[in-house]
Amino acid sequence: MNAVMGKWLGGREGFLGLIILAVLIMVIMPLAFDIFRLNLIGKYLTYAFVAVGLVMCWGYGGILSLGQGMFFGLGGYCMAMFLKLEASDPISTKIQSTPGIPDFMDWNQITELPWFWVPFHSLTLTIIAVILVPGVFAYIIGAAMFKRRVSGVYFSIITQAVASILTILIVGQQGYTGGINGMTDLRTLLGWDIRSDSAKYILYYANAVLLFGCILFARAIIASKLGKLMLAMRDREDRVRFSGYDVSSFQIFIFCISAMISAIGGAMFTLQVGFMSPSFVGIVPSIEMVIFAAVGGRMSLIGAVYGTLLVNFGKSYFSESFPTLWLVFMGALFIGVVMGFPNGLAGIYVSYIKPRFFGDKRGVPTMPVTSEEAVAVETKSINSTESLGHHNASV
Amino acid sequence: MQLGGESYMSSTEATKKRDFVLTIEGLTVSFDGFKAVDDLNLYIDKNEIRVVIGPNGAGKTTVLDLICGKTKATSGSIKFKEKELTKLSEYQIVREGVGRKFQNPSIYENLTVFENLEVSYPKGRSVFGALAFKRSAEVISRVKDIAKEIMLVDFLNTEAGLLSHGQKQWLEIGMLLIQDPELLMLDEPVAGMSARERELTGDLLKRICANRSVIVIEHDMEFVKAIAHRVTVLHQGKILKEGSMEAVQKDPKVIEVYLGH
Amino acid sequence: MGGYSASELIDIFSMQAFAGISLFSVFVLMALGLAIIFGQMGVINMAHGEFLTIGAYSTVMMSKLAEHFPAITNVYFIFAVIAAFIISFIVGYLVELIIIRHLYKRPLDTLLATWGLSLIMQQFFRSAFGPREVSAVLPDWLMGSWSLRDGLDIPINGIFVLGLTIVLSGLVFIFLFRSRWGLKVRATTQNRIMAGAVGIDTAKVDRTTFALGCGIAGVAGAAFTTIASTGPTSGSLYIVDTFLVVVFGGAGSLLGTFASAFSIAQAQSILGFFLSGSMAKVITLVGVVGILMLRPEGLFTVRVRK
Amino acid sequence: MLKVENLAVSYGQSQIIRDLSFEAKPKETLAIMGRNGMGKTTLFKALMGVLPSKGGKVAVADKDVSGMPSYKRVENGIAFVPQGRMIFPTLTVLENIETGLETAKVKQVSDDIYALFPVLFDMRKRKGGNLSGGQQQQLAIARALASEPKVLLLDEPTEGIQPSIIKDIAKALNEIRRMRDITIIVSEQVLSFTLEVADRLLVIERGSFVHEDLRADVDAAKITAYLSV
Repeated sequence: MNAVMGKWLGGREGFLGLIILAVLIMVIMPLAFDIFRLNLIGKYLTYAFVAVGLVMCWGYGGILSLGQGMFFGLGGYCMAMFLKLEASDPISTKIQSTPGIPDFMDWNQITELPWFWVPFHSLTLTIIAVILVPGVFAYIIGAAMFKRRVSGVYFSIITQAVASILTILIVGQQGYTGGINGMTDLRTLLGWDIRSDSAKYILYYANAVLLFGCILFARAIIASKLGKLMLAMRDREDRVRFSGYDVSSFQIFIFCISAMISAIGGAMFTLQVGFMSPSFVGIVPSIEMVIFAAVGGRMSLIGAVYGTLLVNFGKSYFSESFPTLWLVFMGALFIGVVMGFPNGLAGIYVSYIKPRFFGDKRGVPTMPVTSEEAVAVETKSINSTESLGHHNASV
Repeated sequence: MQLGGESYMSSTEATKKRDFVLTIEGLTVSFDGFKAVDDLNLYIDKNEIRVVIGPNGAGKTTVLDLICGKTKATSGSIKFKEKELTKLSEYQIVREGVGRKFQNPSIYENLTVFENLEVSYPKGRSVFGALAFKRSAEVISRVKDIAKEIMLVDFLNTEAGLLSHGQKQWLEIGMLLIQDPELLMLDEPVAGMSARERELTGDLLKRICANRSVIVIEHDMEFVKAIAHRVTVLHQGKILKEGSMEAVQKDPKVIEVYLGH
Repeated sequence: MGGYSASELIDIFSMQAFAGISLFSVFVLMALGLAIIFGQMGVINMAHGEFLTIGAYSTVMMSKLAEHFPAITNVYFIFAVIAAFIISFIVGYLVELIIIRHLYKRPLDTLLATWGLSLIMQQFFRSAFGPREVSAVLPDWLMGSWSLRDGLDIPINGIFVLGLTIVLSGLVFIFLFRSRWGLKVRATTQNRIMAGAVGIDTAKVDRTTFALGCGIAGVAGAAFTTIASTGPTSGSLYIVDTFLVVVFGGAGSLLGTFASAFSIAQAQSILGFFLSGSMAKVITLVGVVGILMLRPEGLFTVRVRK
Repeated sequence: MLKVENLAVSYGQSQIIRDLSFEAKPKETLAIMGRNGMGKTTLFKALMGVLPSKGGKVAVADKDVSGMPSYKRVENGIAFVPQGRMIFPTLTVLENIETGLETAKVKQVSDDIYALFPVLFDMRKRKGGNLSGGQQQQLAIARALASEPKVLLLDEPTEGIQPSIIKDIAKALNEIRRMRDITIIVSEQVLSFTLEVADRLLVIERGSFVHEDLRADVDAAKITAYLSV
């Protein structure tokens, strides 16, 4: 393995991890499950895109966005608009008062296709929009927030508010968005029936390949100087700033990347599940996706995929067998992971499994919660009325 | 002007003629009405090592914060070679050639010594520049040179968090050196160091101060004597005295501030 | 706004303003607790809405109880408010003890953990009280409205809730600024370590403060029953708005909390008459987020040096 | 009254206080002298329980307080006037003093505090943050005295304060000794001030004591050398 490859794949260990995950997703799961279940797993894997994005911006960037559902949804809606237009050709919709526009527009007395729908006649433009619309949206939010050094919980709360605004807007503007039901009845992609079993298999594999593509892309970023800068910023934002870097531009970048990765997941969701609705956009799904990343380990890209699968298997198991316990299980998972295993599955692997089998402790970077840090924090606060940043920890 | 009796400049005209690296005039910053720095004038020559001393709370660290943009001035001007720094943001000031070492070693504990230095290498500072940045032979040799300079060449692959306190201070100095700043500001570089480490740091500073201007805040007077060209004594946000080490030590006002006689 | 005469517009504004006052009251009571907790400990309590729900269900329970004792039907509501406070206070106290105190200094993690807590609490409500919404039977004196003149009716429950809010805010003010306990709370907020070093048990102060904030949310729940029916997720519907109220007002500023609760509630209510409810909300929220981008420190916070 | 045995304090890997032992007798005023960065503040913070110590024992009136949180130590009779005063800026002067009453038996500010610092009585309704440096220092001492301590720790009480007020503070400290049975430990860099208040001087250098003098036979030249510019 040459140096560049090694970097992208995350060294021997990262390469092994990828291979194991690939075998699991590409070989074992398709063999073990029927197409109905596999389609379900494919749906879960679309959430894994969001979790991977969160590892980038939350784990590495220290930016906890509670509105990633927005980007998942925007990607999904862009794809759904294309499929919806294809499903609404004048012949299939000839019973409508205005044939050739989506059914929900007709029900809402809209007689002409709105201007922002027009580009979605083209698949090329749609694919560009899937990436670009959420990317630009993330850029606007990020630029407005990070340039003014809004971070931490304030950023989280504001992303949450924006997600809730977007949901209300989608639900409220039925005529343009399909409202609360979303865009349903999506059937074909350029004439190809996406509901057939063979299409489901193909989409499942396409989804898996894209997911691995995103993981490799994310790894390339993490392995680059930019990745090291992200870690450095999380440790010592000021030092990075005083080394001549414009910290906000890096935060904006990583936030946009995570938004675009999430959007790809959303588009693949629409293709595999055949609809898109506001229930994937708002605060609740956004926070659920954070728990996927937290369970997997907020610093581990592969962990994010395992975390997503595990939580969703748990969800479907619990909601089938003990429907009333599902929320309790989910809630307990939040509390337990945060309090007991802040580094998630990856943390468990690094501290328990790996030393036993490989006798090696270095690997996945973890979140620093050291006592030393706590001391530093305390010293800072007792000196907080002293002159700026002037404290005595270095006596 | 508050340059003290023995100042080598006595009029504004004289100061304007000289070619200073850093010209601070009328600098004031107040927090909730309290003036931490009060109408300060300070001039730093090319290749000068200036040590700033003064009791705690005199405003020394705040002055450095103001120069490097961490704190915004209430009024006054800071000129670095004709460029007004008060209007620039932190990273722009750094790119102009001003480096700042913090009081506590401010390094990236999770990265190795090599990575710490590499991340500070002044190439690839934009987002896409950082993405495209390659660990070229030039980078490697520069990192190694700096590591040699700061006595950490044997620790290149050590995680920085595992270094001793003194080594961390050196590493941070190295992270500045790799950017080759024209003005270097060091806030208590020998605090918390052993006697041996102090000695080595003194030699290090003498080496690295060649061809650049340096402002050092320090309490260790032996150390100050060893390195200072000129000394500025700050007290309650103002300059109490400025001049050579001997002159400062003999000054009755300085003695009063320090010893209370 | 064409099509309305000037006097009609005045009436519409007045009525919508009074309708907005109920929302304002719920916002203030919710935000008061949240602001104290956030300002005091930097804890983001995502389960704060569930404490409102606790208060609301306790009020409904009290109302059911009162049905069996016709003699107290007219006054039970007062007791319901007190019960709502006490029950929420106790639950809050336990939550601090079991979860929150382990997570100080990790604000993003308190956010996630309390979100988990809110899910558990919602499920508990669903199991205990059923998924359907229930209402308290309000005493007669709370019903009806007060007709100022033709075309301008002021609902009495709105006035009552406003009165309750004013009284409670007054009590909170006295507690914080006139009592020894409040002194400890303020000292701890300003400098936790120094507060410990003058002899204040800051852990105990934190616990009580957290519980107090939850108790006030409980009272918000009691007030809530006068304007809407209660379901397992009633409280969670308000949590994001309340956070915006707190952040918009400037964390730690009670005056700011009032001003921002008032402006957000009134904007929503008055816009709601001319636009659809959802568009009113969108415009209000966009306005708030927009202003926050310009003034991230909120409306009323004094600039603190970093 | 205060007994410290083998105290050790570290920040991360760097040890700031090494194996430090000393004892302050009842009613004694002890000065700990040293330049900035020699460990004075760290020592006081460790005594107060604000910083965790890595080892050693601290006892007040024979009661072991090591491992206790700060507020328990206050209950057991230590009070602290920190470097930089650390008064609560938005609390009034009266409220600032009252925060110290938490562990006191009488929940009223005692008259001798106002007798000591009349200016605080005059300004009791003003916000602490609006006081001058010297007044804040008096306030911080008053706040510490309110808890009726057996041992009073003062960390650089003269730092950043005008010489005229320094004289007042020295007078106040001597007055406090006269009024109350109290052990005072003060850290200082100003020798003249120390000589006005302290019975005994210890010099700290890099976390250990290197020199000790009784006031009667202080070797001023030597101590000045330790402190000197």
